[in-house]
This record gives sequence, C-alpha cells and structure tokens, in this order.
Amino acid sequence: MTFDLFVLPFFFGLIFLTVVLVQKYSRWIAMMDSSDRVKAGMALFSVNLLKSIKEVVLESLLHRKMFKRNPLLGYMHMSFALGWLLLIILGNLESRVYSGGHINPPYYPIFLKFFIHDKRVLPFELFTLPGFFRFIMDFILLFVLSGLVLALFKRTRSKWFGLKKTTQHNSFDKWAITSLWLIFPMRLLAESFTAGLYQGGGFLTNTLGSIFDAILPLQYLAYPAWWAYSTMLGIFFVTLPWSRFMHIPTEIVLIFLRNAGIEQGKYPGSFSEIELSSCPRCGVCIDVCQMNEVDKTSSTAVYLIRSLRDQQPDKQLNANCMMCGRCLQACPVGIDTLGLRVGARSVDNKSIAMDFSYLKKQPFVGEETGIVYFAGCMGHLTPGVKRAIVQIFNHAKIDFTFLDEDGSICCGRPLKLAGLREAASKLVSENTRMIKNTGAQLLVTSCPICLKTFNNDYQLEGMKVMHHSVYIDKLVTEGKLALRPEELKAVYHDPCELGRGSGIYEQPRNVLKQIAEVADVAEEQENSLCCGGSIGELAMDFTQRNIIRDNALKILCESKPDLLVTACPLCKKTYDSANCIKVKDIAEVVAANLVSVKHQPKTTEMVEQG
Amino acid sequence: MKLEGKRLIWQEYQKEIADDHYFYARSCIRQTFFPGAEAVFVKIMKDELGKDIHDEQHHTSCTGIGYHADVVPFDTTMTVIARQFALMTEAGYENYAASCVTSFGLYTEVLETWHHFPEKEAQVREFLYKATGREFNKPKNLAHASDIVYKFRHQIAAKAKYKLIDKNTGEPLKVVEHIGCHYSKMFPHKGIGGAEYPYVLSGMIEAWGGEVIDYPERRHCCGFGFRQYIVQANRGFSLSCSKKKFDSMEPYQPDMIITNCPGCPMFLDRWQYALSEMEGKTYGKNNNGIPVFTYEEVAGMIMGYDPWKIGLQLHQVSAEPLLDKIGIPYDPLSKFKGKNGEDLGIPETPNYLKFYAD
Amino acid sequence: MEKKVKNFGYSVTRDRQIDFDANNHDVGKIVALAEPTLHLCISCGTCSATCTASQFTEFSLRQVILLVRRGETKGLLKEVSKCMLCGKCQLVCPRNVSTRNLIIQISRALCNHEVSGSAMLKP
Amino acid sequence: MQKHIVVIGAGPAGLESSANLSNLGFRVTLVEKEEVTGGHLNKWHALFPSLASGKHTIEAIVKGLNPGIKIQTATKVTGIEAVNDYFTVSGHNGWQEKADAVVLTTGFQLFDSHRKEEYGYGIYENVITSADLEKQFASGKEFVNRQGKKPERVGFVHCVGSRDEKVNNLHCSKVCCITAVKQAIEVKQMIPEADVFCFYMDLRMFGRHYEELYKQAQEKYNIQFIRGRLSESTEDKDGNIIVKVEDTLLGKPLRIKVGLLVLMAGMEFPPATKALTNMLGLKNVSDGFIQPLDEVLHSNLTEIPGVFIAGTCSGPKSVSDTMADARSAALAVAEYLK
Repeated sequence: MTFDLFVLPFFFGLIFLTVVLVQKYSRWIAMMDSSDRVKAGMALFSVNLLKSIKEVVLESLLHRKMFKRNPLLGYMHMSFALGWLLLIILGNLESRVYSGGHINPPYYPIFLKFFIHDKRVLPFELFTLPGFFRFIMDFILLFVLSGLVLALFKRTRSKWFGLKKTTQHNSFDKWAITSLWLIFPMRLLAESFTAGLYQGGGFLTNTLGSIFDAILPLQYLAYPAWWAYSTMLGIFFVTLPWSRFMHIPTEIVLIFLRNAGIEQGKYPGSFSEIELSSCPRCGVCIDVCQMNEVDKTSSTAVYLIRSLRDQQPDKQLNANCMMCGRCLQACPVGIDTLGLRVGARSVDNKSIAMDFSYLKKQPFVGEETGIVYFAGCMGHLTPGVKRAIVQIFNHAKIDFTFLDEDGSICCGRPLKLAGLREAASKLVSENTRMIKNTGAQLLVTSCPICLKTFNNDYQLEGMKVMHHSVYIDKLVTEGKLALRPEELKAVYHDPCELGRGSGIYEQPRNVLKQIAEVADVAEEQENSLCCGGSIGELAMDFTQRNIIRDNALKILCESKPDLLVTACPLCKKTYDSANCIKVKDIAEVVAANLVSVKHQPKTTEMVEQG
Repeated sequence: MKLEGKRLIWQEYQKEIADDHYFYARSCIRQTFFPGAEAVFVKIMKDELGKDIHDEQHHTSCTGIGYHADVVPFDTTMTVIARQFALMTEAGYENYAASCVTSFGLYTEVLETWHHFPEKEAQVREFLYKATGREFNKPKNLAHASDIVYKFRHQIAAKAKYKLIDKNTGEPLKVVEHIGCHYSKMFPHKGIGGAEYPYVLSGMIEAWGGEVIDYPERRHCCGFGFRQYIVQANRGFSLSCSKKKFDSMEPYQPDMIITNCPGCPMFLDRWQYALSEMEGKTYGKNNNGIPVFTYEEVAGMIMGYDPWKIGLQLHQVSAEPLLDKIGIPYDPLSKFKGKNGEDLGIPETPNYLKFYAD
Repeated sequence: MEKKVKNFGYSVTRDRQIDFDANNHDVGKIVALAEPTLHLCISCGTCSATCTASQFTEFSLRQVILLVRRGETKGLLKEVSKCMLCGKCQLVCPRNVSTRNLIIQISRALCNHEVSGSAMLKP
Repeated sequence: MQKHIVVIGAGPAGLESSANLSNLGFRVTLVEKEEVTGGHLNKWHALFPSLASGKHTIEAIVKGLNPGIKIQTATKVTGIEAVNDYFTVSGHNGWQEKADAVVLTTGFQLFDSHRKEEYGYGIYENVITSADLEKQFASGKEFVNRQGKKPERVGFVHCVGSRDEKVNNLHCSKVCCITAVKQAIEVKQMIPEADVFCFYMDLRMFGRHYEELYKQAQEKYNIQFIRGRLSESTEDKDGNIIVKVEDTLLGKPLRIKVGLLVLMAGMEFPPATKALTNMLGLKNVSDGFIQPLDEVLHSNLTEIPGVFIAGTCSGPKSVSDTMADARSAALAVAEYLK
C-alpha cells in the first residue's frame, strides 16, 4: 500500500505552493534589470555560490545572528528550520530503505510511518538501519517539538527571549502559524498512535504509543490523526505565500542575490520585493526601535515591510521613522529597512518636484588649497564647532579653505531620506561642482549627515572625505596636535550617521580618551540610541522627539558624567535643548585643550596637572 | 443696519449753509461731461426757490486736477483760488458755492491752511496783488452746491411733480449714493454727515421718496483719481475701482446711482460701457446698466423738466427704463435732436449694454 | 455665444487684495489635518532668517505658511519647490512647528489640488 | 481715636483695599455711585487666563469684607476738600464724611466704540464690543448674532480705543489682547464649527499663562491671528460685516466677511472722575490717568499727602494686578496714618 486518500491535502498543498513559488520566482527574474540578471547568472558559477551556501547554513538554518542576540531565541528558530529540514532529508533516506532505493512519491517519506509498520526490536534496535532511522527521526522530532514549546512560551514570556514586544500578526499569519505549530504535534500523535497499534516506532513514538494504547481506542484515532497531520501541512503550504513564512523560500534567494552584488536599486523593483518577502516578522526590529517610546510601534520596520508587501502603504507609517538604522543593525536577515522606507517615501512624494534652478547663478569664489572644510547646514547653527575647527586647523598649521563659511546649499541627504531622490541629485551635482572647483584632495566635514552622503552619493574622484573627528584623530596620531588631559568624566554619544551610518566609532573615542575619562554607556557604538533630532523623521512632533531625546539622555547620563560629547551638530543641538547636561562637540573639547606640540607634557606632568 | 445709529452721527456732522446770495463757481469738467446739471441747479435756485445766485463767467480752474496730479505747486493753487475769492468780493458776494467737489475740497484746504498759517495768507494776498492788482475777502460761507440742494431738499420735494418711487408698485426706488472723495474724506466736519456716513445725498434721496442703499464698497473711490485716469496705462486701475463698486452694489439691485462729484458720474457711467465691451458684463436688469445721475439732474427729473433738456441723452447708460419706472414722460424721437430740432447724429450702439435711440 | 472683446489699451487689473471669502481653503485644511503644527506659527521669521534656500532666492517659509492659511495658493507650489528640506528651520523654530513635514504636506496638497481641482483654485 | 478712611469706588480695588484697611484696624467707609458693589466685574462673565467666573470672584472678594466697613452705595462723590489734617468728602445726596485719608479706587470707563465710527458700532447690528459679548456670555443664552444665526465666522478687533491717537488714546489698555484670546476661545467652545479671527497690531501676552492661552487658542481652537488694524467695516446684504485690514505680514490688503465683529474696547479715565481729581488738584498726565507720586517707589501715593490711588484709576490693569495694587495701597495708607 503506497497511497491513501489522506495524503491529498498535503499533496495538493505542495503542488499549489510549488506553482505559486515558480510564478513568483519567474516574476522576480522578469522584473530584474538585465545587468542584475547577468550578475546573478555569473554568481551561480563562482565562489559567490559557496559563500551564499555558507550564509544560508549559518543564518537560515543555524540562525547564528539570532543566537548572538539571545541563545534561547536562536535555538527556537534553529530547531524549526534545521529540525524540519533534517526531518525531510532523513525521512527521504529512511523511505529509501524500504523502497529499495528508488524514488518515492513526495508524500511517501512524509507519511512513511503510516505505510510501514516495523516492530521495534530491542535491544539491538540502533544497530539496524531501520532502527537507527527510527531513533534519529524521533530524536529530530523531539528537537523540533522543543522549539515549539519555546515558541509557545515566547507568546507570553517574550522577555526570556530578549524581546519586549512581539509582532502582531494578520490573519494569514495566524492561519499559517497555527497550522505550522500543529504539524509537529500532529505528526507525533499520528506516528505514536500508529506505533501504539503496531508496537513500532522509535524511543519517543513507541513509548508514547504504548501509553496511548493503554488509555485510548487507537484503532479509531490513528487514521484521523494522519488526516489531521496531512491537513495541517496542506493548510500551511497554501497559506505560506501570503504569510510571513514566505521568508523561508525567499531568504535563500535574497542571500544569493546579495552575494552576487545586487543592490536595492529602484523602488519598487525585483530586489525590493524579494526583500519584502524575506522578512520573517521575527520582531527583533520592534524591540530596538525607539519609536516604541512614543507609541509608534506600528511604524517599526516589520510593519513597514508588511504594509508594503500587502500593498497597503501608509504615508504616516512611512514618514514616522528617524532612519537611525538600529533596525538595520539588528535585522537577522539583513534587509535594507532604511532603503525600503526611502523607497516607500519616494512613492508617497512622487508628485513633489523641487526646483533649484535658482542655484545655477552661484559661482564658487575661493582659492585652491589641499584641504577644504565644510561645516554643513547644521554646522552653521553650532558656531562653537566651526570656531573650534578653525582653531584646531590653525593650531596644527594646516592650510585650508572654509568652503561654506558664508553658508552653502544642503548636501541633499535630507531630500534623499524623504524619498525625493531626483531633487537630492540636483543638490548633489551642484555641490559636487562647487567642491571639485576647489581642487582639494581632502574634504573635512563637521556634519555626519553630509559625510554619509558625500561618501555614498557623490562622485568626488581623487578626494578623500573625512569627518572632523577622524581628521583630528589623524592629526593627534601624527603628532601634529597635542592635547591636555582634564579631570573630567565624559560620555560619548555615537551619532547615527557617523556610527552605524559610516562605521566611525573608535576615532572620536581615541581623541576624547586623551582628554577625559570616557565612561561606558549601556547602549553605545552599533547600539547607540538616536538623539531624537533626526532629519530622517518627517512627521513626528517635538513632544515626541523630546521623549526620545530624554530617554536617550537618561541612558547616556547613567554614570553621572560631567560632559556629554558627540560629533554631530544636530545631536549636539538636540541634547542641548534638554538643558540637563553640558553637551559639546568633540572638536570643541579638543580646541579647549590644545597644547603646543613641542611642550607636550610627559605622563608624570599630566598626572600633576590632573 | 441701525438707522438711529447713523442719525446720531449725522447730528454731529452738520454745517452752516448760507440761506441766499451765492457766488456760484462752475466746474471745469462738468460743463462738458453733463452740462445740463449746472444749468438745472441755476434754474432751480433762481426759478423754483427764488434765490440770488451769481453765475460767474470769469473764474478759472481751481487747479485741482493739476494740484492732485502733482504738477501745480500749492502756492500757485492758493493764488489762483485767491483770485476766485477776489472775483466773489468784486461781485459783492460773501457766500461761495462750488459746483465741483474737488474745488470745494481744495478751497477748504486753502482756508484751513490760512487759518493755521496766517503768514501764508498774507503771502498769497501779496502774490495776487502783484500779479493782478486784486484784493479779496475770504468767503463768509463756503458750500458745495450739493450742500445747498440738501438744505432746500424739502422745498424741492414740495414743488416736485414726481417722486423716486416705482409708479407701478408704489415702492421707493433703490438708490445708491456716491460721494466724491474730496467732499468730506479730507475734512469730515466740512461735509454733511461726515466722512464715514455722509448724509448730503442720502438726505436728498430720503426727501425725494427713494430708499438709500448702503453696500460694502460704498466708501470706495469711483476710480477717477486724476493720476489713474490721466495716464492711459493706469486706466485699468481706474476701471477696476468702478468694477469693484458695481460688483458690490449689484446684489442690492439698485435702480440708480446719484453722485455729487464731476468725475464720479462720468466714470461710473462710461466704465459700465467699457466693462461691457471688455468682458461682456453688464449690470442692472435686461442689460440696461445702472443709470448714473448728478443730484441736479435728479432734482430736474422730479421737477418734471424735459429729460432731454437737462442732458440725460449724454449718459452712456440710458435713462429711459428709469424714467418709465418713475413715470416721467419723454419723447423718444427727440433724444438726439438739437435745440432747433436739427439732427445731432446717433452714437454707435454698444455690443452688450442696451441703448435706447429710436 | 462667443463674446466680442474690444481692445481699449488697458484692462481690468487684478486686485492685490486677499479676498479671503473667495479663496479656496482646501489646501489649508488638508495641511492642518496632516500637520497640526501649522496652527502654531507666530510669523516670527526665524525660519526664513536661517533658511538655506533664502540665501539664494526669495523663499520664505513664514510667508508660505501665511499664504496657506489665507488660501492664497496660486503660484505657491513653485515657492515651496525651492526648499531643500535641510531642516535648519525646524531646529530654530521657537514654537516647535514641524516645518519639514509642513513643506512636504503643503507640496502634496498643492500637487493633488492642481491635478484634481485646478478649477477650484482662484484664477 | 480710630482713624477713618474713605474709599471711593467699590470695584475690586475699592473692596480689596477696604477689606485690608479694616483688618488693619481702621474705620472704613466705602462709597459707590452704583446701587451695588463690584464695578465692571459684575458684568464680566469670566476672567483670563483661568476663565474663573467674574461673579464668583467678586463674591469671594465681598466675603472678605469686615462687617465694620460702612458701605455707602448709590452715592456719587461730588466734593473732596482738604481741611487742615483731614478731608471732607461729600456726595450728591447730602452724604458727608470726614476722613483722615482718602483712597481713590474710581476705576476706568470703557472706551465708547461709537467714536471709531468707521468700525460701524451702533450702526451695523453685528458689530459689538467685548463688553457686549461678555454680557451675552453671562446671559447663558445660545450664542447667536443679531440675525439670530450662529455666526460662521467671528472676528475680534484688538486695540479699539487704545494705541490710537485718532481718538486721543496713545496708551495700551493692557488687558484687551488676552481678553480677545479668552473670548475667542469661549466663542469656539460655544460654536466649534465657527472660524474665529483676531485682528491685532501686536499681541501683548505679558502675564503668566497668557502665552500658554494664546498657544492653546492656536493649537486647540485653530483661532487665526491676522496682524493688521481694522481700517473700516461695512455691512453686506445679509447683515454680515465685511472687514478690511492689511495682512501686514504678507504686505497685502485683506478682505473677509464675518458674521459677528467684536471690538476690544480699551480703558479710559472717566471724565466724571476727572472733576474729582481736578478738585483735589491731582495731576492727570497725557493718557488721562492719575499720576502716582513715583511710578516705582510710591505707586499708591499722590502728590497730596493723605490721598491714595489703587486700581485702574492709575492706569490699565488686570483684575489680579488691581487686587495686588489695592493691598499695597492699604499698607501705604497704614504707613501714612501711623
């Protein structure tokens, strides 16, 4: 007997899923830019493929990033992913034992225990091939079920898993997750009942089977249990493409394409759709998002992605984000949450066309030097920073041009973050022309927002772009600047665009450590909080911004520092507005503690001075 | 609107107007715009009211247009006006009656100036004497001709054959009054009723049976404004001012507009034609336009004078529908006949504004 | 009927006056709903004083806000399109007006308005 | 012998200084020309910025009065004469008292808005004053304009009779700005769907919580503030008022139709009181109000020893400022009679 009616729900579900997936994949391939298609094709035959496979194993199966975040959470995800895959693979091998090696219909390995009723033979069970499989299959099922138990706990005890909040699911998700959760208990019941009737099964199913046999009329229950098992599988397969579990077949594609060097590009597009479908809605991004503090959980990345995938974009949701990048940092799948949000905003604002034709009339007047300094719009609101930079440059005897001393135009990043890419590009080209006119080799800026966009969106061939904190660090390392230590406890706040955005964490700290004692902060470096002043955020009012600012300040000031140091004019102004701690830019701290290089105090003198 | 509120204000702005013996100075432009108006005034004063009125022939322009267009200096203006006063003195009169609102305003301004700066008066006396050998007394009483008609409005009403009443319904006619800006906007206490709610024309309308319409843009200038009209490029502004007034009064369905200024009836009348030709827009019922009259013409109408004798055929907006409404008879065939019955020629018919010429 | 038009060498000039009653106030209402801090502006002018775009062109957020409130939306889209969204204004506003969102909401409302109801706007 | 003080005017200033003087042990006679005490406050529905009831406020002040105070109502003071070291104060009805000191708490009179004739008060039915509006609030009746309709738009004109040399009042009446904000909010509370506009020259939110109330007016009630002084108002066919101002922040004239226009009438020194001050030989400066001996050091003293001033007779004040001034006057009197 190799067929029974009950396999049909599973069988049709599988066929349905396969058809849908093929259709989806074809659509994505068709939508892809031809250059991207070429890249993808090449990647199939290169080391990239191995890299992708490694990443799939590490992330999609073993859930390495999840483990790093919280071992319990990692184990839970791994048990489902790895466990189920092993069940499928080993189940297939097991079925071959009985079928004499030839290929079986797809349902056969899944429901093998319905068709094959081997008796358990102790004590040498493990040394027989069927006995080994019976053992190992029961073991993996137990592994998966342990994950299921954890998943149930996670519903009510999410804190154990390092999560304060979990994702609220829609109806497709609820159908899918309910069927998914029932698949393995149903398999356990079906196999145990059958094992009980025929004294078969492995250590788990056999034991449970004997117990059930003693208390239940298994002859009536076994067959319905197989039906239930098959039905759950069927339901899961049918709901999968519209549920979060679509991430299972998509994430692999995403990893592959990413490793092939394909980027998000235009929105909406093939890659962005793949990203949207790759989100497992694990909810890790919810927890790290500061929007929770102002009751805007509904605009966190997971909900953004869901609304976009379901084609129900919400302008308010899209606008409510500080673009701090904490979700990007935390996402185990590596989805470009910020890029997707910018994309969504570009759709919302597609009717808006900016007109900067008035800028054409502005010629650059200045002299060519090797180094130019660009304060940026925000820099002009912190004249102390500008003055400090000039003081430092003069102290180090550096010949430079203050490019925007009399004001300048915006770098374009705020427009870009608002989804107005075309308008941004006009400013980019205008600024590029002006910067290039200087003929400089190094561009130093005080604004991390400018820095990010100069590096990412500007084509400044032959010109290095540095944030002033990096340049100061360089000057100190090269011995061109000497600093005087102070009896001062400081904390350093990593600006989003400088830290997560540009990967600069150490240089400002190195400089600051020469002057003050730098205390640790609970959330720093990659996990640094946003100050709330964000220009990436479009719709939040100041009451809410101030809540975010105050919460961040609370964490920054836990060690009761004397001074809060940052390296972004916007962060400085934002924190300053709370009027609770002295806030300074790293440049200002440096400028206040400059000493002549020749008379650099020795260590002993430093102590005396301190 | 509370009429009693207005009455309180009217009580405050009353002025003394001489009872008889007027030295009458005609207006430069009214004599060409609506020449019947001044003739009617003189006739009513002499024939109907039996007043002594001297119709001076030798006076000149008061320089008002030049003065307000910034081409005549004030010293010149004062000296010219001093000459008018000298003519009055020489004719043996003390009560000066000005036909023109701008002249009236300017005489007032000059007298006020002399009142506050007597040295100016002395200087002007010297100028005048050197230039002409004339000397003068200041008028004992200065009035605008409309003040005088206002003063005798009830006597005129008593002698009138007609009232400003729709003969078919017995309802009073709805009358818009438009006061020349220079009448009281500069010196509110020199005008009857003051600047905000002038009573000089309202009083006539009430006395002659009509109903006064107070509409939102009542205070607005007709648009003449000297400089605006004189320069062709600025005429659009002049036109727009009149249009603003028409648009504002239109919902009240006025039967006529009465004015007391030389420029206002001209512009309120002719601009209706210009607007109709430019935009196809006409005011009043059946494309008739809203007829615009001087207060003297209206006085003549109710006295039963022949409409063509008092010059109503010189109006761009035809008077016939209104005459019919009041019941004033007229001979349609003699509208464009001269004094001796010769044919004066019929003006071109406008495209939109209705024109009665048969 | 085709109206015959005579050329007098001059024509009715448009009034400079803001005719509040005749103006269409939809844009103002839509913007106020989306960004209620529109109401909070006190026209102090700090925003326009610090404005990056104002260095180069006659753009004034203070005036834009007033024009929206008065329903004077003709030609406003062109004005708003000069903004670089740099956010300096937001940093200096003493009344905590969300100026950047205002610009976006005004632009959106004006675009929608021009597409869907140009006839509703004052000529 | 117990010293005797006559306080003239039983508004908040008179009542409060009488209460304090009596508590300090003086014999006090409080003279009032009206039948009842309370002054303007009787007619005021609610006080800024807390919207406290005017009636309750005056009741609370009256409650603080010592029974020993003699209250002489319906008596118009017609004569004050300084005789040796005392004053003889006499009323129109033959009432007369000797006093060791006199406190003038004669208050202000509301600017007569008829005088701004171009605003149309008394001519256009739907032009009313802030005091009329307060009466309407106090009546508790449904809020309608003179045509019996709920106005779709209500306008408030600031500085009527204040800061206007055309009516000889250069001074600022101080309280009208915040009163307009308060009344605008009250109108909005009664007719939430109405649009409310304030036409102002400057908004002088000098007191504590005034700016907050102003912000609330903008934020919560969407009251629009248009900077520009009313030039003239006219009436349309339906009795609406057409307001012409310049939107000075846009530099353009603005025209707007409102269903009701409220004139924020300012404070003036009453001519009737001027007769009294003339009798005493007190100086009234150009704004008409009584000049204190020193505006900083002796704000309740006059040039005449024994004659004291409190409340709005020495310049526009809010009710709370008036109360404080009244208390300080009581101390100044006590110091003098020591």
